[in-house]
Amino acid sequence: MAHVSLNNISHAYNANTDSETQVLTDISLDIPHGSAHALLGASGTGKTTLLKIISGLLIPTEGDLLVDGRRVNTDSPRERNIAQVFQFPVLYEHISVFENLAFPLRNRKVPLTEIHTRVKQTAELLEIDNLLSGKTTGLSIFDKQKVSLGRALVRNDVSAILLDEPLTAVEPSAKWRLRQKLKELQQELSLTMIYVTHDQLEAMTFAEQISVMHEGRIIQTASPRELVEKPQHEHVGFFIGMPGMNFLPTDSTACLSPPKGATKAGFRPDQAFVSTKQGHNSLQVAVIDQQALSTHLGESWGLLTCKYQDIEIRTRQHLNLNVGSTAWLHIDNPHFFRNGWRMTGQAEVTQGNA
Amino acid sequence: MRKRINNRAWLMVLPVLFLVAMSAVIPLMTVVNYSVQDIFDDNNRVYVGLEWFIQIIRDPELHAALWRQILFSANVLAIEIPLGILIAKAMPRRGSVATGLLIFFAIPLLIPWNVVGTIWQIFARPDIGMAGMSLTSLGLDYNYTANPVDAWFTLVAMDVWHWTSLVVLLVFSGLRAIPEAYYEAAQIDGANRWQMFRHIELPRLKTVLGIAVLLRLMDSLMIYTEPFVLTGGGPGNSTTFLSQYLTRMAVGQFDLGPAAAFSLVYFIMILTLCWLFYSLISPAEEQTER
Amino acid sequence: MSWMAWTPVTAIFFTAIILAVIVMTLWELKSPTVLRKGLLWFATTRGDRFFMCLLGSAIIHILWIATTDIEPAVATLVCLISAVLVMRYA
Amino acid sequence: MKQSQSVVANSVIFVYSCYLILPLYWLFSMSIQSSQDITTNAGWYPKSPTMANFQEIFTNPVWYEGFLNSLTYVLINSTISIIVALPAAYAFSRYRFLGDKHLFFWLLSNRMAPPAVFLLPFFNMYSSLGLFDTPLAVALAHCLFTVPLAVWILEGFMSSVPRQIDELALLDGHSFVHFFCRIFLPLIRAGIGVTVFFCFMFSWVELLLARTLTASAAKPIAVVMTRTISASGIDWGLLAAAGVLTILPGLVVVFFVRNYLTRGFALGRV
Repeated sequence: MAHVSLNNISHAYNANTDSETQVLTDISLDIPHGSAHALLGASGTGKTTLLKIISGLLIPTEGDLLVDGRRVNTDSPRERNIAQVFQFPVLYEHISVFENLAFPLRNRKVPLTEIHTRVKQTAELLEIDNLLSGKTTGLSIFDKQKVSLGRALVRNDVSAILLDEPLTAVEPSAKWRLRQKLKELQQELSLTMIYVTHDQLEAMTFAEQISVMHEGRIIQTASPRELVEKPQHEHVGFFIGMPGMNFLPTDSTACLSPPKGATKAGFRPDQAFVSTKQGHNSLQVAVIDQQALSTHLGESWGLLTCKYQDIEIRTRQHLNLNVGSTAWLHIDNPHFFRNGWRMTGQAEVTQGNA
Repeated sequence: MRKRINNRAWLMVLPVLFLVAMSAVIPLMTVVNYSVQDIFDDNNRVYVGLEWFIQIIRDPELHAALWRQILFSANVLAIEIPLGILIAKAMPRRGSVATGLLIFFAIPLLIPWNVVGTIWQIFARPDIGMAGMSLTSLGLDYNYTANPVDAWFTLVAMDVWHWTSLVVLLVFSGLRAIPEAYYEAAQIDGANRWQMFRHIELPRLKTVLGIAVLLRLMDSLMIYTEPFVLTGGGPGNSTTFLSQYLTRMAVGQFDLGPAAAFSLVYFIMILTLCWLFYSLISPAEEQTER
Repeated sequence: MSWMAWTPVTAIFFTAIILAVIVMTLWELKSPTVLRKGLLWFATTRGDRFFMCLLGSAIIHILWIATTDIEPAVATLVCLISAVLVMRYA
Repeated sequence: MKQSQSVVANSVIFVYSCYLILPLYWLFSMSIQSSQDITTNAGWYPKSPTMANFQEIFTNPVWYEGFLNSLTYVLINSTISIIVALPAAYAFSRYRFLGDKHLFFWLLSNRMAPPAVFLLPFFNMYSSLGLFDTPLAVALAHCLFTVPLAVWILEGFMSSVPRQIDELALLDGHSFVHFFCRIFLPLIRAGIGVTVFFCFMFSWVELLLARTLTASAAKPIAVVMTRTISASGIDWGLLAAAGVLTILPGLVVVFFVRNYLTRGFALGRV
């Protein structure tokens, strides 16, 4: 396993032509040995392109890719020793599971006896040793993905394993089992894994560090907890959390005493509550919906949706108000954002310092 | 998901059945009837048993035609299938260039077969043909109407010209159906070009290649019109294939009985070959769920 | 229909085949066939084996005529035996 | 490495293209020369181009009627093939029924039958039906191989439409006929296009049956062409001009289905 770092990587398709399209801008990332890292973002934000650059299927137009400090920009995928698991199981259907697992080893001219022991070991690790002699057709997608994962694990020299939304095609009931297995293996073997997903729950349960991507940039890299508590960018706040962060423009909420230059105030559903009492810096809102999530001692807890001017706001609280009534919204220590980026205290977070 | 069993589906197949019965079963029965009789006219025919079959099956001229036929089909398949794969692999996978090439390559397939013969007749003649004139001016003694070897070469060149495109189109569409991720996975697994072809493309092309071989095998075994126009089966009998022989017998000499017996033997041969091939390529697919 | 040039022998021949097909159909309706892997390299149904018998008989006759002068009726006998074997073991 | 590979690829395409185009170029070049020029003054390009051959074809009824006859039976054939093949293909793609696989192979085996086998019975059958020398006879005879092909291709396309669509539509209360015509057919229109292309192709290029089943009135263009041999030898220019014209309909059809062509091939299964 190895330490993967990306320094100021940018990529454009059809570079230096009229139809040049920039897909990645100034990506810097440091993934230490043995860590589980997630790339999180909606589709079309350049996650897969970034993965291809790491695996060597694409050569970035700018920047450096270092594996253990060695620049590998132009190395072929074969030379990089990186493995990948795809969205849909990619297997060689005409050969047995055993041969599928042995394929990367055979390509690297590993001696036959070693191939046998390594394949055996890997299969036991993944609990697919009973499938080895059979063909890959007819396996469930869950098993197929395990075999694809096995193709990555079978190489002991692999520097990192890339996972491109590996749970997409798996049957819903098996999703958590596979995720569990992945996490288990990652920790047990201290593998460097880079996991691409658009599902924040997957990312948060899997990774130690998460990079949130938006429009070809990484807008924040942090631990799951930090992402929730200190979103560096409006988009992170909005994207992470169920539901996401609420935003109010500062020009109509002077009562929150925003710092100079702030354009928006953001707060999570549990950073605010609505009640019938007016506080000293509360906002008047109309309650429009209540959604109960649990009941405790006869009181319902859940999500409350209210409307301030035209903006819908959700809070997580006791549901003791009537839908349609007017009430007061109390906000506890909101974050302030300027041009999208969060302001820390009075100082503004500088761009790219994520 | 399994298909539902529903024997009423037969009703939907009935029109096809009726039409094909009209154009295949009744004629085939008629051929069987002809094959056991000596027919002079409608009301004057004699039952001769298996006489025609014995005569036909032991006919040395027919044996010669059969060997020529086998040699020709083998020749043509051995050239067209690899060549078709090569060209399909060389084509750009997408874009307007690919579409343009496809239309262009499809042209020979859409030319009436006798016109194909005519084109090659015009093209290869030593006096007025481009190829013929070029070969002659290079000092080669080329004349496909007089020299059997030249005729054979011309015929194979013509068939390759005519039919390779079919293989190209089939293989190309098969290649295009392979998801990009397979190539990426193989690259990451460290496979080289040959291994990618061997382990990704070839297995996924199995079905289309099967169809290509089957179609080319059937059609080359039935070849009639093109050699009829180009060489007329000559010089001598050097390019007389089974269909030529049959047509000459049936239409030329009006030997209904022997022609019918020959037809049946011919049909059974092709049927057996195709059935063997069909059962070789289809069983794996039968049970796979999609 | 005179152009079809029927003879009693061929009429019997086709009637026999049609009857056989009908019998096969009824048998199938009564007890549906199971895909079975026998001596051949692929699994066959009862209908497949029946088809192989017919085609095989034709080929045996052709080869018989091509190679020997013995009465073709003997070939028919060989066909019947091989048909039973195919139906049973293929 | 990538660069050198594409040079090899491009040269393969280039060589093959030349191989395809040269005979066609020669045909075209011949078609705009007079017979006299061809036999006495042959060269790499036409020295005194003339449209006389084409003029002859467009003004002589034997020639242009040949064209019309061919187009007529091709159209009749395509129509019949599509109409009968649609329900059959649907049955094969959606249901299992007694003997379905054998039926399918039997249909295919008709595609394998050498047309020469059927010459005599066809001749006698259509004569006794009074259809001899009509386009309908040729169209019906060509159904022998176009119908199995149409069933085969359409079955492939239909199988790629998920079966849930049928069930949903029927649950929504559409009648089967309404569902089939209004919902299902539009879904597979690409397949229908490709099928028409193949029916057209095989019917248009066939000569043997067409020649046997026609005498004078319904004589197709391909047959007219075989009769350019007169006492003074073959009129090469005229033959070439007719050849050029027979290529055009095919080009028109392939142009219309160009985007579906590869899909049609990919879905066709044995």
